[in-house]
Amino acid sequence: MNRPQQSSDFGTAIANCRNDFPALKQSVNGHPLTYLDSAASAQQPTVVIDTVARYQREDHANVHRGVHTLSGRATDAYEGARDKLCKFVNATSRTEIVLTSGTTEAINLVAQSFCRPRFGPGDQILITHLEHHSNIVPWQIVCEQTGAELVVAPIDDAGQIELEALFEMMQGKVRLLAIGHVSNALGTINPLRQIIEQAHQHDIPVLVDGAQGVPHLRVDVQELGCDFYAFSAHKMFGPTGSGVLFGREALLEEMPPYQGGGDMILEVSFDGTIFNELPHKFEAGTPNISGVIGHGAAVDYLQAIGMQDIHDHETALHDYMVSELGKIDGIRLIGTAENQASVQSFMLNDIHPHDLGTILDQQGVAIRTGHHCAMPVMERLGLPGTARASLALYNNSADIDRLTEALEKARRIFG
Amino acid sequence: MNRPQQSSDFGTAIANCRNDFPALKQSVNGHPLTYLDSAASAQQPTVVIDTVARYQREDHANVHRGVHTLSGRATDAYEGARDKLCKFVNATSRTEIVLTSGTTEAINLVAQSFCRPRFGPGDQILITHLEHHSNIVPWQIVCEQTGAELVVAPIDDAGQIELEALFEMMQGKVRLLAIGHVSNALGTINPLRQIIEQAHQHDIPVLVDGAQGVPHLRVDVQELGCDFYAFSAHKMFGPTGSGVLFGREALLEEMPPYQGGGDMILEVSFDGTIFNELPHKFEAGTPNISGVIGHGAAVDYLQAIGMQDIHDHETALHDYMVSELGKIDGIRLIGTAENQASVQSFMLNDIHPHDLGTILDQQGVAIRTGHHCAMPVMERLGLPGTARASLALYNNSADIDRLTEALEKARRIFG
Amino acid sequence: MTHDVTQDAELQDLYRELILDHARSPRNFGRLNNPTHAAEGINPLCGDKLKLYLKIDADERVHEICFEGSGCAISVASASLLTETVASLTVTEAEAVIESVTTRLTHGSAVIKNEKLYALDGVRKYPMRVKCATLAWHALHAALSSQNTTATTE
Amino acid sequence: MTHDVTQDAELQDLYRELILDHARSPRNFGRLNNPTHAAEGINPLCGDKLKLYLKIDADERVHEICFEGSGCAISVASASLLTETVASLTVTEAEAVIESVTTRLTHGSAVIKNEKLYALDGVRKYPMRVKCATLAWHALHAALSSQNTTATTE
Ligand SMILES: Cc1ncc(COP(=O)(O)O)c(C=O)c1O
Ligand SMILES: Cc1ncc(COP(=O)(O)O)c(C=O)c1O
Repeated sequence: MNRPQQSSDFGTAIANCRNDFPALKQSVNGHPLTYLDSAASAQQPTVVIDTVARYQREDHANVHRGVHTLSGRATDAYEGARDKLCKFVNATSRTEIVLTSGTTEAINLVAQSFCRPRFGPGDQILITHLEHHSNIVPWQIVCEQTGAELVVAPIDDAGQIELEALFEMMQGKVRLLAIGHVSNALGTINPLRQIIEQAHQHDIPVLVDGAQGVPHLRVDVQELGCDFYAFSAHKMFGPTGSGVLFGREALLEEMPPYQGGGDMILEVSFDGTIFNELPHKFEAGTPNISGVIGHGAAVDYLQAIGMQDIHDHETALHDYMVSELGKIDGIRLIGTAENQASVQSFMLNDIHPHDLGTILDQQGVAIRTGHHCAMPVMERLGLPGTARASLALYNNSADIDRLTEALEKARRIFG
Repeated sequence: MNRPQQSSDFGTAIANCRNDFPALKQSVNGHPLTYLDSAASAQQPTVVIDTVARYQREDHANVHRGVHTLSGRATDAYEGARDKLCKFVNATSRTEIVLTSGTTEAINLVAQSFCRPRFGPGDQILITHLEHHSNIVPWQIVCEQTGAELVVAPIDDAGQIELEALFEMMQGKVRLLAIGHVSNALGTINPLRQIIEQAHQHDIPVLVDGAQGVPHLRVDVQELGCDFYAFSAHKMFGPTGSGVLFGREALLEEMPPYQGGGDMILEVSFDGTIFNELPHKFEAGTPNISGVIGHGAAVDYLQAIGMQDIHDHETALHDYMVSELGKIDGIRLIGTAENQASVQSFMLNDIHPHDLGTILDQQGVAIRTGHHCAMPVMERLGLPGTARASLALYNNSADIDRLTEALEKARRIFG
Repeated sequence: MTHDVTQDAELQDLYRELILDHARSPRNFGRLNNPTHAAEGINPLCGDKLKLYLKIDADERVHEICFEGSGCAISVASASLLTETVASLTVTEAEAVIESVTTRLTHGSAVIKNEKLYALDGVRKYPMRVKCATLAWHALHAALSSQNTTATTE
Repeated sequence: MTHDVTQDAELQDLYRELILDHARSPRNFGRLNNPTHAAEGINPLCGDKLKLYLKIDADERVHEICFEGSGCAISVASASLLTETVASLTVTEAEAVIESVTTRLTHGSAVIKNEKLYALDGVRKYPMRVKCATLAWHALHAALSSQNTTATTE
């Protein structure tokens, strides 16, 4: 496998985009930083950092409630970001874009506002063995609260959901399917359209945990047909503390508010309170205004490059990584799904991933090691954890080369 | 009343601090900005803006889960901010500092994790007529869910809680008192120590909504004796999307987690999940890392100036404002508590506050108008809303002068 | 101080005499006893709250209309002007006026038959106040559509 | 490449032969049938999970000790070294060793009687790995205190 030639293979936007990320220009432990941990949290381009800082320096005030100029500017910027996010996932209407603190809160919101009031003993919530803790624990909690049952579709050794088993389980009393778009531990891209179609044939609404979908794939919630789609800004080059729950209007309408507070009400009196309209009904208190505005800037950034170019770049780079890793004695790839995003888990001999992480870090290579908040995946594969290199639009083949060099050194140390 | 002479009356730190706030250097509608809306959201000093931007440019990665250098730096900065916040309110231990998205989420957390599992019909939650919607609606929701009853202590015409009535109501079956530190609508500072002492004599735990306490007063949760204290970064010159729930360890220990997800667990399996220790049990998912770090920088900033100096400065300025407003024909002060923070509501003749807001904004003066998310206060006082000028450490007497000039013009227009 | 003069002029363009007059002495202010149509408009931002009452007979014509509630000068004046304008129009005609007024306020182009309503034009320079001016008109639309729900400006 | 040489040296300081040896062939690895004391140590960061089993008789002396579980080289080696060190000490002596080891690893000053344990010193340059080295010691402390709870590094 040849090194992918960034500048010729792909648009110049993506070839040059690494320069947009100031964090990548630093040295760590005396080596140029090789950041291969974007699946945990991505770096931000200057334009996002600057948009947030400029907002703070020039336009900040509380939103929605003010008649003065700054409040107007802040509200326009904040609601403008909602519009961008609406287009980004192609929702039908901005009322379907609920702004949350992240994927985790978005999923908890659905567990508490959608499931808790209507599920009970005999009902089932269906997930898969591939899920991140944030797409497991909220359902465990609501099952505990309601008496509903959590059922889990199995995965195969490559890290793919066993579709027949999944479809079989839909025959039961499943009242919600919650499933990831892309596995953060193994990179598997799930065949969502097929799965959602099947679920809908059984009238099962589907929540997609899109935390790892948005950085890699063009997401179109109408094309997917999903009922909820949750994602975080910080995985897509935006700030921490901001995320989105897309929900179909008809479902959101029926759901009671999640939290109470300012902004989510039309009228408060001690006799009773009238809740605000969508999406504000679900947004209690002062929101993360600067975070949401930064999230909007990240959307602009991604769309200027183009999700297709990003995907092509990452696919080529992932292929290169897999081939280079394959040349290292004792490497074992974990997660070998046919359809995989640029997230790769692996083991090197019997070196514990945590030790690998330290040795690589000493050479400026940042990977994630451990269970990746997906303990059931690890348990299923009989591993204490893995080493994981995750690629984003700003990585290049030199990053891969430094990774493999560093792994060779680890092999030498552990002899 | 003479103009307070900032530079002589107070330490130079506070005299010069206005320069630290870039937002205040701009013109709005052709006039120098006069920002009198800090109670809604405060401006940020350069050091907070820069701390956040530098973090993003140099140190960002996900926290807690990583073995590499950036993750270590991010975790140290994030947990370091928790330590600062712990000291800021003088909590006994950092395990008592739960990081939330803001005051509103902190209060909802207590409603859902403390009240919901243990309250039922016959139990009462006691609040006051002075509360912000964020300290009303979460209790209405949990009362609806559990059958508990929300009871409301009255206020007098000056905007002060009627203490006798409040103490009387404690005789009942009150199982929680939730009360503001400082009223955002009227500025009233509640005599918390006395109230909390009384409540504790009846074994009633007390939650303090401290959103408006932290920017103006030195807060010492041990001295106050409160059981919970909630506040937001953005009201104290930090970023949006970050806040704190202080809770006494013994109470937090007993409470089930609020949200499920990454970071709040020790071990996840489909047979059962072991939750993490305090405070992580209550922090699900990737937190608002940059927001929390910015919050920590805001604490440093405030402490370098000193809460006592801030309080003295604001008191002098508030006195000046009250006296200058008093010279305007037709001004009626709303909220005249004996003990008042630098937050002042008022009416001018029968001009609707919203019209006042527009006319002042046209002259660069940013005030808040409306119900201030405290509709019950407005209803109690028989007003559709008020105009509110709120002062922070960066305001000066020139701001007050521009306010009164602008009000004179409003009077002329509405003739 | 040329500056201040311009601004005074702008503010006076917003708070024209006609607006101030209607705000101070709203026409058709009060409550109908047996309305055939009614709707409420709420602007949570500033606490404006208006109720519109209409009597529309079989001829599909507005025979009586009045409003009550409280709000800023712009929203009250707008509601007051609305009642004057719509009284005795047919439902179809009324819908056409709603359409042209709201379009004019938000996009600034539509022509309005009733010239008095141009008094609201000053609002267009104040995006945050447009909602005040349109509130009554949204409520009227809700009332005519027999959506007996509350109209809000959010 | 002097640079790389230093770093190699540093890494080799962390992964000393003794550490690698104990990690590869942990001593006293296994399970006790009827332990008088036991505790679990979990490091959620990297998934280290150790169980310590002890037999302490009336003489307040550690008669048997072993551990099982999985973890990184540092945590396994540390646990292995721990079992060697603590075997046949009194409870009081064991507590003193725990104290000096954890102090040395976190503050870097305390003197340790058993020289082998200095092999853990390399960890001190890696703050994120100190928790791995101390995990077994925290678990031992928990076991001795008969706090039969789980010790974590958080
Ligand atoms: C007294 C009071 N309580 C609670 C809140 C809610 O704070 P936040 O919107 O930051 O959650 C506010 C501010 O909006 C407030 O002024
Ligand atoms: C697949 C997946 N789901 C959910 C989450 C949770 O996202 P967050 O921590 O931003 O709430 C993550 C990332 O941590 C993830 O990778």
